[in-house]
Amino acid sequence: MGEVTLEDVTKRYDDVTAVEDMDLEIRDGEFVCLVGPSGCGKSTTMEMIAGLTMPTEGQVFIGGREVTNLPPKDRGVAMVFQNIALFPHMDVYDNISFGLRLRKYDKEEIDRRVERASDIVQLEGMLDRMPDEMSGGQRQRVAIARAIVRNPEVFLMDEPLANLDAKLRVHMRTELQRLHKELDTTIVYVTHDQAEAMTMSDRIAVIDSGQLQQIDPPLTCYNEPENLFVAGFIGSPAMNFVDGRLTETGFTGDKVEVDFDPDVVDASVGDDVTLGIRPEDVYTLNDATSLANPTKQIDAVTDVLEPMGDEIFVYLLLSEDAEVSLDEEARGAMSDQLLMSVDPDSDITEDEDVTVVLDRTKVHLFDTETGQALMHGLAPTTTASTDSSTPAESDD
Amino acid sequence: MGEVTLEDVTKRYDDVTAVEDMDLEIRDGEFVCLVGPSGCGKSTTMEMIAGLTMPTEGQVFIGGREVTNLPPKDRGVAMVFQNIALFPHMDVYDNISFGLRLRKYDKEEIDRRVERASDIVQLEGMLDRMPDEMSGGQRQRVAIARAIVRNPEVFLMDEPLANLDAKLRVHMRTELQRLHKELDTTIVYVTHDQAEAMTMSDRIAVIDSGQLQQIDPPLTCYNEPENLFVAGFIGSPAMNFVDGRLTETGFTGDKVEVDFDPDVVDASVGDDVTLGIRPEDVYTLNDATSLANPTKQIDAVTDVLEPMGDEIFVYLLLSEDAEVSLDEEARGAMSDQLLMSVDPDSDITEDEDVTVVLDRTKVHLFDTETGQALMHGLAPTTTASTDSSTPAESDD
Amino acid sequence: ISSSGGNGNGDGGGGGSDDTETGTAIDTEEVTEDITIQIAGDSRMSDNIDGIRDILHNEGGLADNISIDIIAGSQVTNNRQNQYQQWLGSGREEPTLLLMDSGWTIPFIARNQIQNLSQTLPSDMVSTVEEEYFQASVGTAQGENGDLYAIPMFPDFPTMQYRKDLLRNAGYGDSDFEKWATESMSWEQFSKITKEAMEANSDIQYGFTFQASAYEGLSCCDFNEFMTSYGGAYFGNPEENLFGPIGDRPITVDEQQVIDSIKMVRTLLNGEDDEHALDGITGNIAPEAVLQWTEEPSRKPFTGGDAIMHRNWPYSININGAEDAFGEDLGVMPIPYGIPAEEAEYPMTGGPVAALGGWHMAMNPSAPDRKKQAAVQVLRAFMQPEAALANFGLQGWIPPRPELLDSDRAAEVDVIGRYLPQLKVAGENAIPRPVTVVWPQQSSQIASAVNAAYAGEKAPQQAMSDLKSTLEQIEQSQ
Amino acid sequence: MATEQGTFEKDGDAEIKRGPLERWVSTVIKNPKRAYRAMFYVATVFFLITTLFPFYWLLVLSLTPNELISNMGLLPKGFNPGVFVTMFERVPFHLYMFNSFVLGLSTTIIVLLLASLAGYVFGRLRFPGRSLLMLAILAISYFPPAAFFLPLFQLFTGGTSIVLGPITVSSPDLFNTPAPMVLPFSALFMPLSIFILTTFYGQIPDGLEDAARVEGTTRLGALFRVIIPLSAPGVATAGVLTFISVYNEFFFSFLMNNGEASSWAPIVAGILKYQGQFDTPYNLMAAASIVGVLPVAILVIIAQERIVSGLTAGALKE
Amino acid sequence: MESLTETQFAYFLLAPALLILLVIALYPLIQTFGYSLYADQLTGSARLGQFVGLQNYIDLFTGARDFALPSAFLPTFTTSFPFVTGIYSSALMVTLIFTFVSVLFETLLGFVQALVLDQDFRGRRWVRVAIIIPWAVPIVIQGMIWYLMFQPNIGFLVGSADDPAFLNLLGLSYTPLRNTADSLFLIIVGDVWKTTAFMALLILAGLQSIDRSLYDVAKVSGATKWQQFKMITFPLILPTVLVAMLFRTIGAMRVYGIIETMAGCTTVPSLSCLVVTTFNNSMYATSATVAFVTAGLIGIVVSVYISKFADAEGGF
Ligand SMILES: Nc1ncnc2c1ncn2[C@@H]1O[C@H](COP(=O)(O)OP(=O)(O)OP(=O)(O)O)[C@@H](O)[C@H]1O
Ligand SMILES: Nc1ncnc2c1ncn2[C@@H]1O[C@H](COP(=O)(O)OP(=O)(O)OP(=O)(O)O)[C@@H](O)[C@H]1O
Ligand SMILES: [Mg+2]
Ligand SMILES: [Mg+2]
Repeated sequence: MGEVTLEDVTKRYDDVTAVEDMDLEIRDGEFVCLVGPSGCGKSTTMEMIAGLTMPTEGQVFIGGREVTNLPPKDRGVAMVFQNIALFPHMDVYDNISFGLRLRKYDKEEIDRRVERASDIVQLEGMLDRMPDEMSGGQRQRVAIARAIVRNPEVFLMDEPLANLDAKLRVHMRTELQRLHKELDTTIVYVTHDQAEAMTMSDRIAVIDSGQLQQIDPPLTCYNEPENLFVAGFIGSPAMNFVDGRLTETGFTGDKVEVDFDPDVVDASVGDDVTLGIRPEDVYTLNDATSLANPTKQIDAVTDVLEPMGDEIFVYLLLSEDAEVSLDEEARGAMSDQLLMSVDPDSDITEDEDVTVVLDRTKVHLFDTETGQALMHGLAPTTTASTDSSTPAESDD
Repeated sequence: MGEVTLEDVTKRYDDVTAVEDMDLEIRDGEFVCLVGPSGCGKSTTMEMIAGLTMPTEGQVFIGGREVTNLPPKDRGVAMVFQNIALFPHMDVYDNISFGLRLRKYDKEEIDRRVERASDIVQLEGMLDRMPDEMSGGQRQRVAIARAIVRNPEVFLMDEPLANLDAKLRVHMRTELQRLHKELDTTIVYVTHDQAEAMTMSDRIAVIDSGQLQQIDPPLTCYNEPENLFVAGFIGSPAMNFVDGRLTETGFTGDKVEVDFDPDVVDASVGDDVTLGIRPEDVYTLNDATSLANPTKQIDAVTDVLEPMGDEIFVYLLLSEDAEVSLDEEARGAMSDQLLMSVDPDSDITEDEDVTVVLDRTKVHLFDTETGQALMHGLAPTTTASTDSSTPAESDD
Repeated sequence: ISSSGGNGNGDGGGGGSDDTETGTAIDTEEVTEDITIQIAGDSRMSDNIDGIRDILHNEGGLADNISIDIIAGSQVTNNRQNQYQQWLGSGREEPTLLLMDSGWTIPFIARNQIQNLSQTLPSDMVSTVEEEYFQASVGTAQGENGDLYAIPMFPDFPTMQYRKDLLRNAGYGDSDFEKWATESMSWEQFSKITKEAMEANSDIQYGFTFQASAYEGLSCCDFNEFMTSYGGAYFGNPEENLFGPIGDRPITVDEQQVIDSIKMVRTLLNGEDDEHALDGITGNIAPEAVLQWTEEPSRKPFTGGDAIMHRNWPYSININGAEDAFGEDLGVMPIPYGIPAEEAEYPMTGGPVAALGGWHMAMNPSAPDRKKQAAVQVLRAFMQPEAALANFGLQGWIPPRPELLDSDRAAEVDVIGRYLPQLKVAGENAIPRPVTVVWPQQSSQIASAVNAAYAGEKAPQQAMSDLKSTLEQIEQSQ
Repeated sequence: MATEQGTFEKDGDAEIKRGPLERWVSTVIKNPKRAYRAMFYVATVFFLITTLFPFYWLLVLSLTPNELISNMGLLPKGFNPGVFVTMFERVPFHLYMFNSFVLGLSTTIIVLLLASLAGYVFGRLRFPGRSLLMLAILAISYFPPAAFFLPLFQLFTGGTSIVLGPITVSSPDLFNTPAPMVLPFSALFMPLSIFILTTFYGQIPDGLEDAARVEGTTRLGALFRVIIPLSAPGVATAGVLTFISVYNEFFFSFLMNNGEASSWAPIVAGILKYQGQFDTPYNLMAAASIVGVLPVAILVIIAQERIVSGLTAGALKE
Repeated sequence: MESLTETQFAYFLLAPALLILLVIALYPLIQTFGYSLYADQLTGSARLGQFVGLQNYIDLFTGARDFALPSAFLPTFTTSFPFVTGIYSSALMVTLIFTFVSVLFETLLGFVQALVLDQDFRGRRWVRVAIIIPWAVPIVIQGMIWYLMFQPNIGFLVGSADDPAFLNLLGLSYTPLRNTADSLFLIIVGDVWKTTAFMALLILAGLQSIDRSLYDVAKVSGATKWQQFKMITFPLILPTVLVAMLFRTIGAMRVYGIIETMAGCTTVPSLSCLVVTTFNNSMYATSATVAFVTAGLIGIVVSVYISKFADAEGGF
């Protein structure tokens, strides 16, 4: 039915390769999110599935049928466009019912469906507005409604909720999930919202520079990113990376050391490796009491505090001479900075000396050069080797 | 300089009132976020400040000068449009430099500034692309660059980061903040991203149905929302609301009771009141050990679990007969459901009986009818002042 | 795809029609079945269609089974010529009869596109035409071989109209008017009288209005008249050379008589002190505007009461002589002469000449035989003297036989009936344009050259010798 | 923007009541909008006078009895409204108008249809031979109509035959029918429409066509449902221009029929019908011209609603 | 149909238009070109219907065919162009002057008219009709209007030596329609009067198709009205303007009707005048020859034009 398969698909514009050698298998009824940095080729991939763009190379299958040269109308897809693309000469009703009218549904059926769709996107009572009389979010909702009135085999949604407020977004999320369950259609979904990707999708496909990096269930991507790119991309705020080397005792960075048996990873002692740790897995000594497997202690100074309401982001400087930098991205990549998330009740202040530890079981290790993941989560400290959970094992 | 003041501003379209009687004072150099549900009038407000839309009533001041009838070009504003609106016939360089060329800056200055701006938005090397050769996010970045090359008194940014991925968004956030500091301009910013609003703004203006609900620093809005709307709107996931009545003993709902002296609130015993509690302030008994001021225990059954990576959202059903509903919004408003956020390490499972408590100091109380806040955070329980360790005790 | 049929517009453009027989005799028996003959006429004919039918059946004796239909072709004569060219050139069967301007009938004859009537009509009809019709008219309906290709329907001769009332102010009276009606005056006398009248009627703007715009009307008519009245000619002896042989006839536009006529006009326009004035002519009696005038614009001031003398076709006599216009105050005389006919070098020149206009009826050679047969009956009906006179009354068609102008019935015709003697003089002195296949080209060259010479852009001598060489080139083309 | 134009309009009336020139000049310097408005009114009045004056002159001519047309001033000499009746008595002018209207309309429909397809192809598709074809089509308009006439006349009067082996098929005789006018008009006026539509269709954002295609239209469907409606100004303009061109045409109009109203002769023939051998009833022709222009005025009034429609707003976020 | 390749699809859609152009335009042109290779004189050495190859073209260029063409009115105009001589060059001169001046003014005025019509004001629809309507006037009528206005003793725009009219004082002769220079001037005025609407209509359509939100951006960026025009409006309607100018240029180079009805082809002989006059004189070969040479000349002008604007147009 609704399987979508890309085989070796490449799309080149004159001098840009938007998508490169992409192999993607989406199962029938699956909900897959495409994520990746701006310009990485998500929309292009969607357009190739829809048939709006012809791949330069490779083939596209939908429902097991090759559709590479089939026009969009014969592919059984509905799409929410990133640029919304409402028909400016039609009112909301006509925009939403466009596809149904093309298929000559009878009037009542159309009315029924339009009503239902506009209900879902909360646009009741706006059916006779023209697109230019609506707000950005309302237009986007029309675009969603236009797609969901139909019963296609595959939904393609390119950032359908980008212009909606958090509440509506949560609502729409649920509605889309409900729809997904009800119709049992395949959904390919582009989003920049981590929460969306995490909660809605069966699998997340992470794309970078036109290349597929990883396609896995959300938590796998979160907990076991295949490479530095995925690790850094999934999760907000991003994972902390600390550069160092693999030594006999484990990981040795400038300020951070984590000890483990270097044999458990597929790299030689002396190789450059990067250690990754998510902000929520960094603990102050106080909070670390409940932590079963802390690493060695790390001394740091708090820099900026960003209270987010439900948590506070604390920027830690590892070396005293580190310059205060506002560039968060730079921070994340630098070895002498760490981002930590603490409870909003915490009494931590700026420019305070703190000692932090990392959760050993949440530490990631990557080959600095290739970016490939070497290990996710260290076994509990060697002393606790009898414990059953040795993720290192599964990693080799 | 860059103060922006709206006085009694109303904007009516034929049959829609987009903005109603808005009084808004934005100080010079302030960074104010406008937030509110889709269609609430944010863009309209921006357009009136920019001079693109004439208010039906009221006056607009910029820098102390009345500008209500001044054309946009004389108002000293730069704007990022929600619909991006790049000039299709100009390449990226020309789009970005448009405002500078209008002002006849000399070539080097323009080059310098364009380079800087395109650096900030990470579009180096794309200066000679045409808009239709770029991805959605890239276009949006051009739009941002087009605004920030100039040095206006006021920046108006309407969801400038909506189409960017999380990482880039964080980067842009920092850049915009840096710019704000450097240029010391006033920034009015529309966003649907809570994190953006919380971290960037000096104050958040919450708008609903064209009316200003609250304008306050982010944490004030988060912690002391003036009314039900603000409480429910700020914070993601949204605050839990439980309907009940004010009784002699405090708040009495179907399943939830919180006791306090009813005299401390400006309402009479017997009034309908709504209790609000954020998901992160709901604790299982286990986690509540550290809690100084818990409320009475509440029995519940876990329903759906939503793992988010850095936390898990747990949906709790308070009454056994409550139907499982996927509609999160409905849940939030219903009295027999609660959303709780727990640590990702938590071993909580679905359909498990749990007992939860609320953090008394984080409980909000609202007049159900008017929606006005009655109280934010209860005083620590009178009896438990000496003994903090037994939450159960403090509960009677 | 191949082009065939028709008269081969295709093969090199235009009208070699060897495959259509225009000269076969047709059955002249009367047709008995009901048949309708389509005639390409003009709007005046179609306006009067009922009257014409009556005339043909009553006066002309046309059998009742033959009826006619009229297509009102354009009155812009060029357009009509063009339409006919397409119809006849492509061998269309309709219309059966075509009303043709005597000014361009000959090219159709030369291209073999109309029926040779000498070969096909009963000889009595042909001889009637050849013997009894205005000779000048017949000449424009004959081929090089002398055969008749069309029946003249009506001739047209310009005359000089004048305002008796204004001339009375200048001391002239009915006796003068009576004399002038048949005894033409010289241009010298004419200009003097006009001048006197202008002086006697100082509120009148113009003395003499005529047509000198650079158009066919100048080369065919106005200039032709002036030139001929001074004894000049385009191609030497008109009796011999008017209709050919092309390339084998002298070109005489640079002769002194012709130059004199131009000088005369320049004097009328610019006065006696013009560099190229003609002695004896009183100057300054015609406005410069004539250089841009064709018939109607030149008539407007006269009809409007702003001019004393006016040269024009008979149609304008009907207008100007109407009761609500000048009525009896309208005087008509033949066109003045430059030199008397006796003094002229060439026959047909000198004296009170009048350019010949008028229309003929020709037959479409591609028409089906039945229709041709019936068309012969129609032609015969038109030719009946009574029918011609009735048509004079109905449509103002001047009868094509001079003798009919003397008839009482003609004199009874309103307005124009008063001026038949003058018309007769004009008709007897009519000079046709030298129409041949190259005439259209020559005509436009002549018109430009003469207009330029009148306007003073070129000296008359120069203009005419230039014109001569151009005409020569056209004659000798290729 | 609407608001701005709204005020524009309101202030327009107030302007007239304003005081002396200097005061106005100084306000202009302060507020250049006034200068724009003034320029606007000056331009409008200027254009109205220059374009309408000849029509007024036509009216003057028509109301003046023909015999009095000489030394005309700016007012009619005499007043003869009966001319508008006479003109129909002399020539069945309404029939000629009807013919013109039918010819114009059918040509316009054919042209818009075919040029739409071609405009879509040239405006939105890239394919080999595109530029060459466009130039070839353009080249057709280099030739005067006379260059097409003779072969077409033969074709349409049955003078052209195609030999197919043993059978020879003659082209049908279409003289005095609309076909020999409508077809050449279509071919001769099509290049302009193709070019107009090419530019307009080319400017419609791809996104909208994409959306329509995903919704289930074919490319052609998208053309008719989205691109053409959004190019309404261009389509309407191409239509009006074509229609008026037919109305104006005088070469084929003249030679492809015998000039009778019953033979589909158009308005040009009708007007010339008034002309006599020598006499020209200017008043009737003027009256006929005024009447003859009316259908076009009506057409323009109808079409202008389409010509004015900035429809792309609100469609796209890009 | 949808499964055709883009190229196939393109040609498929073009087929109907190409078919009609092929039969109704190309076929006759080929035939007509054929005519131009035959003699069309009833006299002279090469008689009607005889194949003469390119002789007609050679004759045209050498001036040997001038006799067949309406004469050039003003001898001063007979100055030769490098490649054509005689009357043809005079006609070319007249045509080029006419084309350049009238297209220039039509474009400028049409632009201004379109800008006026683009405004929203009360009564706009009537102003629009008024401005467009001259274009709907049949040429015959337009010729009559002008002819009568400039006819001495009828129109009020010319007078006589005794009673000069306003325009005469400005240098217009008393018989302007028999004078090539004056006639050309009046014909240009007449053409501008009539055809400006064509430009205005097209440009207006271009204006109406611009996405209005771009103006919002420009305004906020600080653009004055003029700058908005220069940087947004103008570049966006340029393709339309170019199409309009292109077709006006071609149309102007084929000017005939207005000349014939106003002043006559003898007074102001244009290239098309030569074609039509010879056509009317049944000199079909000469007519075809002139038509093809004229089309060639227009082609040259157009290619110069296109190569100049190719980038801006982006279409060719
Ligand atoms: N031209 C118009 N005509 C009628 N109603 C309009 C028009 N423009 C906007 N509105 C209405 O005004 C209200 C406010 O619109 P506005 O664009 O300000 O919303 P917004 O807060 O920006 O919403 P969003 O977050 O969806 O962009 C909306 O309900 C919208 O439908
Ligand atoms: N028509 C085109 N010509 C040239 N390059 C193009 C064209 N369309 C897209 N690209 C490039 O291809 C790449 C992929 O574009 P695409 O739209 O797929 O990105 P995306 O992943 O959707 O990004 P975003 O999140 O910003 O929307 C981008 O770098 C873009 O600049
Ligand atoms: Mg995209
Ligand atoms: Mg908005």
